[in-house]
Amino acid sequence: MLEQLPAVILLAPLFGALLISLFGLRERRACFPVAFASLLIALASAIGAGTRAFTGGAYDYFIGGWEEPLGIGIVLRVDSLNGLLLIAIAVVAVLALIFTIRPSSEKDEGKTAYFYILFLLLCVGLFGITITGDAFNLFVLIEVSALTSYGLVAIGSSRRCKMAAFHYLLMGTVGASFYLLGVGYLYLKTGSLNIQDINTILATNAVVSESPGVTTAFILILVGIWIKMAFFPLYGWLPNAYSYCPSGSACLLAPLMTKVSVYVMIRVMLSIFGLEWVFGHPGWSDLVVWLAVIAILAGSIMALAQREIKRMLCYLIVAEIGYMVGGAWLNDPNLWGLTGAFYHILADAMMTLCLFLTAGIFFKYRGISEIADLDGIFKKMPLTSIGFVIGALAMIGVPPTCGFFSKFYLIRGGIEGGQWEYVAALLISSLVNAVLFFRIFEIAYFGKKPAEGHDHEHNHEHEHEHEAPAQTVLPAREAPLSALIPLLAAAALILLVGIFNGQIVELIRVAFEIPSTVVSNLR
Amino acid sequence: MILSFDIIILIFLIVAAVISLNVKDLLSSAMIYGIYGFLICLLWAEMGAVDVAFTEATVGAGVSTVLFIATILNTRRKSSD
Amino acid sequence: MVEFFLNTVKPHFNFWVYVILMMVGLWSLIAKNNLIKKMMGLAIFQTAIILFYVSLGVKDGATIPVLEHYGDYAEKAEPAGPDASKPASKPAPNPASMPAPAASNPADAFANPVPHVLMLTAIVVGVATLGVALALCEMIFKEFDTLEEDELLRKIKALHDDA
Amino acid sequence: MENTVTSFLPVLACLASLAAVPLLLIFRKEIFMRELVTFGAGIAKFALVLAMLPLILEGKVLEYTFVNGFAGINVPIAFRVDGLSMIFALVASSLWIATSLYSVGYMRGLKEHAQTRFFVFFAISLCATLGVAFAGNLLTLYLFYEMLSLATWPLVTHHQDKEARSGGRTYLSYLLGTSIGFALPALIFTYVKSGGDLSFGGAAILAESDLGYWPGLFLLLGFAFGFSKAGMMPFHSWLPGAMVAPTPVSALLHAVAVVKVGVFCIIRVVTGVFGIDLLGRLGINLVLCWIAAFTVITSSLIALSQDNLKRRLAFSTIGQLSYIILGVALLSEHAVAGSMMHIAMHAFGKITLFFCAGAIFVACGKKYVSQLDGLGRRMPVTFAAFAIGAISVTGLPPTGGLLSKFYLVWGAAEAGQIALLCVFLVSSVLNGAYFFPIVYRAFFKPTPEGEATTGIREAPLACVIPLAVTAIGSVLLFFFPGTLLELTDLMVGKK
Amino acid sequence: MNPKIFASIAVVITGLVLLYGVSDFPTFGDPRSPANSGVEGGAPSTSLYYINESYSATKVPNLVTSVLADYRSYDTMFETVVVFAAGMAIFAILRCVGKDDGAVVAPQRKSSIDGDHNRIIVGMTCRLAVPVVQIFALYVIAHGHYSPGGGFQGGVMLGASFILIALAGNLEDALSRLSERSYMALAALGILIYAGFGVLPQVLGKNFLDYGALQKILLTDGPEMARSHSMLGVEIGVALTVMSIMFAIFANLSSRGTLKGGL
Repeated sequence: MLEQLPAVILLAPLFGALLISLFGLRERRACFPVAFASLLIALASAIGAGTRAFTGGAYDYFIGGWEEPLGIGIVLRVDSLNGLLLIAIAVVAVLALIFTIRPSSEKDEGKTAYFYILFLLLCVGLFGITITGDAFNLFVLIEVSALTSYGLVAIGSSRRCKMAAFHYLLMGTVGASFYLLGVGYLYLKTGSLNIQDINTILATNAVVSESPGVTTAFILILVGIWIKMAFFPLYGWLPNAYSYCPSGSACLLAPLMTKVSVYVMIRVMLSIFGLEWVFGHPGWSDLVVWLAVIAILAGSIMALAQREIKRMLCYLIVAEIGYMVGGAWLNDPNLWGLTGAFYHILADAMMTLCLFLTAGIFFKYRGISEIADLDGIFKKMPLTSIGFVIGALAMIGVPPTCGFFSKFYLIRGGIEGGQWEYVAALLISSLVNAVLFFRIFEIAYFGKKPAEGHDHEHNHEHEHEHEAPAQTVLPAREAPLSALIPLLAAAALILLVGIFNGQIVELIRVAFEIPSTVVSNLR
Repeated sequence: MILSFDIIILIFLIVAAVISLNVKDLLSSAMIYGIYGFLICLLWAEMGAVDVAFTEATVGAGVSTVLFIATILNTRRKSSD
Repeated sequence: MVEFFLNTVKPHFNFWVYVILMMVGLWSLIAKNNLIKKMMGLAIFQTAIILFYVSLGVKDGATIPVLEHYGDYAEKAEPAGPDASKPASKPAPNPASMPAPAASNPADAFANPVPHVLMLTAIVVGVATLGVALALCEMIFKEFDTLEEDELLRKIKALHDDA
Repeated sequence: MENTVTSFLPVLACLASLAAVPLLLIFRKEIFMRELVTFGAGIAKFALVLAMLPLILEGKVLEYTFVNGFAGINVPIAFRVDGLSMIFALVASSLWIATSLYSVGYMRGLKEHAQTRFFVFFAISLCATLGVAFAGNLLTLYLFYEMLSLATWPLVTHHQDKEARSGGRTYLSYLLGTSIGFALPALIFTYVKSGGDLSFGGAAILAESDLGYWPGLFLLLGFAFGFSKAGMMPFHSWLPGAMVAPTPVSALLHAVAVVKVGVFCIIRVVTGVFGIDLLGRLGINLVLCWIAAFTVITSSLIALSQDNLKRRLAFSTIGQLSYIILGVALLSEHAVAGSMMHIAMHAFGKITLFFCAGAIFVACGKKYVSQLDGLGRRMPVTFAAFAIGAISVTGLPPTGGLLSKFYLVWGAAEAGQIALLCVFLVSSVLNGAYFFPIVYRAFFKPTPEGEATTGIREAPLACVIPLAVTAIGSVLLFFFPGTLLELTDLMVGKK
Repeated sequence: MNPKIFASIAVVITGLVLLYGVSDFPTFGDPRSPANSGVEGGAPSTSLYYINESYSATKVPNLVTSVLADYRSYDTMFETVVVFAAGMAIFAILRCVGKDDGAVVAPQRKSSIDGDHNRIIVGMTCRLAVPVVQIFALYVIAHGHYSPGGGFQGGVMLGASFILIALAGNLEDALSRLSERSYMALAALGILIYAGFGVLPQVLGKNFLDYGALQKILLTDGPEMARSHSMLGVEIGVALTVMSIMFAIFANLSSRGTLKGGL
């Protein structure tokens, strides 16, 4: 039964969605348990499949038993890269699902069932993208995830989310179409759709791999994925889409969609075209890294200009995408940049989840959407604030959170690749993050109108003497458990991913087939 | 596959596409889009892709045109371009 | 001009047309002001891609990929014919029955089915996207009472200023 | 390398104050219990540090390593105790006890709000301080350094008013900005340069690396400005800004813990990362020397013009810190020893001064030098202690300040830097110039008429005792510097 | 920036890139192109394998059907899921459950094809046409093995027959024949059938969608016929989902999600 796990990962949420659509419309209270159970099954099987890959190396699962010749059927391939990502997706999905137990005011009651169906189908799509080993199947699953995410964005009742969803749809469809076109070019030149097969053909047959068709295919695929992941010049749809959609959707979309697209890019560079081929073209690396630098700076600066929490986070996502794309393209012989980029996928998924959960909590239970309204929130919601602070520190990159280590690897890649502009951009953006979040901390810690100068502090807030300590715990005014559990779990995960980065990075390096030099040797 | 036939249909295709995109009346442009769909289905039948032609005839030309019309009748028929 | 057409364009005529169609779709997708026009552009864009794929699978003088008279074909192709005794759950391709590409390859009698399969999927995906987009259009019209993008942006900006 | 002993003591000493946090939260209502817990933690910490002393004096080095801490970047969380860290740890942990006593008196005297938060973050920052002191490699150092910056922010902004807000903003923007902007890249560059090794044990990290002049210079300045807690110009202005904090915070953190963490980091970098030989070979230490010298003179001059007592002390602190950096940058044996000593000497002297400033504020709410006329006759103990502290910081007998300054000057002569020697002397004169007028005013000037002379007496006992103790301490350091000298000799003799 | 200028620039750039790629394409219709027969010196492409081997493996003459529903059936399943997801997204966007805001509902037209004599001709034609269409759709589904056609085409035609009813009469006529509850159920049921054909082999210890394992259940001789039969079942599942979703999309679009009045 264990060898069936790769299929089970996808099937569990799929059946969950079908069950909900069969019974959920009538029995609304049945929706959540079904979704939760199916996602738990998916998580368990993801962990199972992942551990098998971690211990035994990459392995294939042939759909329909069509094994050879390679590429007649569709194959699911699990290696330690997407093993890690599968687990991360499942964890994030479960946490985000817990957050949606309480139907928030912004989601129409009658649409609960549809919401959960779309939620599960989106998980199906993301799992499928991560696990598949077939270039065209990747497109189909991208469409599954894309259509569901349009629905999840537009399900909100805010007036602007429909327009945002429409733009998202246009951009997303164009991106997917470019990807499809690129796959078509590849198929034209190689006559195969299987990723390994294409890779071997490109590696062995120089005539094909040198031809303009393959180059065009690569460019098309890359541009398509960049549109999907909102890389710098093509990021226009993201802020509206993520900031106007209901919090429940945002907590699933924001951490996962863009990250999975980054994973697709890494997979294309690594497994379809091969790094030698990609970095064999002089100048590409520098070009993309410069784009990434612009992306990072632009994202950070625009984030500074925002007044709403969610929009600020969205622009931060744009900057983070710059981190990952630039890191993946760093011209570093030891691939530390690529390592850092993939590690940052996991880390950023956790950070974004944590921050969007807090933003959702502030909006859902306090109706706060503007930064300025957060005054004194540290006293009002201490536990939520703890989660928020941890997420923010991870964004800034303070050790021992995972943000610090991803920055560490990325900067190391930049230094070893000799691309200093990237290093500088990374540092500047982390400084900007520090400014951003400490501005919020100030507001949240001081409150709006501070007392005037502490000269007369003899009479200064005397009544706080016994009240202030008592305010450190106020369960009455704190967010409910359904929101706190995922938040604190995400915060804990940020720390765990940071502290155990050694093991994670070793797994990543194994997937890159590079002798892992990260084992700690003490002098 | 007959090349001349092929070329003729392709040219018609471009013409139909350009017209359907430039008619100001959305309803008629939707109808021309239907024509475009049937042309392309003809093209595929001629290229030997019968299944694709069949699907295009039902889905592309049939249902999408109907969906366009349904939307247009529910919203507004005139368009600025 | 003429020989340019004959040498460069004619052998790739479909591909040229697909590029042109795609550009038409892309242009109207970006430049058109009306959302429904944008969607039409998107649909044409997708059909262009489908045209590209289908053109891949075309073989000169090939018939549709349905093995009508499999018997005759089999005698031409493989004298042994399809023997059912072969464990077909995992059909190993024995090289004898799979001749290397040669002029007299009987497989050339049939068009390449793979692009057709892929494009069936693509068409259905396209119509699904179209449906969602049109639904969004209706909701947008319900909210803002227009489908012209510039007006929409203006109204949204006004909305933002009120808030 | 030298004989090392694996011991869990440093970790315990580091975590002792952290263990107090939950207790503090539990007893947030019972004020007495809360303060008892603070004392307990402080004494336990000091005891643990003392327990390590004999081993160190035998020339051993305590080490403890969490193997898979940060295995990912080949650098574990490592603790390592040698003479230098011992000096620093002794000073910090002993002064914490005094400070907690003082802060009890101070906070009660002023009826401050949110005292639990105050004590909690105080304990956390002490933990971070010892963590820096015992850090076994550069990454651990950086980790605790950041932790300290973040943990002291709530203390600096304790009053939560406009002034505190702006002060805290400067504080964090300077500290975080420099540490992320300069120290982190310098750290990673070192990491790449040294092939993934950051540990302090044994030879210096970059000792046998092929570092050119300019890269070396940039790296050194990156560290020196990155650890801007050391308050070297032009990154000094957070320190006066942070004086909005309650006086105990200024006293312990901004005269002892935080700023000394900065110079400690720089000493670590000079000795542990570059190594004396490399710096001497490249000759980049002179750049550091001159920046430090500039800071010394300028800050002293600025201090002269300050009327706010705490601000004057703050600028004096900036100058004294650069003394230490200057001494280390001279690279001569006695200069290094002198700067290590100066950490302790200046700590005792300066904390005395801050305590006095706080005591004056508690007693009569005066903050400006010009208001102090004739106060000395009403608050004799406080101002006597103030005088001792001033003497010690200026470097006159009979206080410990003399020893360290003597060593520094000796080292300067040893290094043949006569100009820098003059810098020491001139700045000493300036120190005297901005301290003794205060003492003079307090004791010998008549009280300005029209001022309420009644009701002004000594601050509460809890304030007076600590400052007396520290004043006596700085005198004792002059007569019994034995342990200190041994520790410094350990460090210097090691090279 | 003026969208037209921007569009022109983007279009020109993209077009140049594409033509650059086109420049070294194999001649149109070349049987030796890599897509049709594999790269030179490499293994023959999968399409040759399908043409040569698929009949003996699946006993289905229509290559497209066999590839679609067996070799690449995983794709097809998710394609059905795409349709399903699109339907769900549209309901989530449009469907206003319970409360119907009167502003949206079009005025109820007095035109039903059942027992309404105002539009007798349209009604009668529709009543005659719909069964024919549906019969033909069933034929298309069932005969997909031997001739062009299959689940998608048949399903769309079935859906179109209901759309025809809705167009000729009004939406209630169609909904009285295929109500909301039933099309939701049918849509889910279709994918359940498909996935069921995939999961059964797993239960029997084979891989997902390995129809060959079903010969015990389907009582066929040899796995080939099992594959053939399972493909029929899978196509039926696809047809169910596509039919209900297509009709549902039209119903929601034409009535702005109120399922009242319609066009």
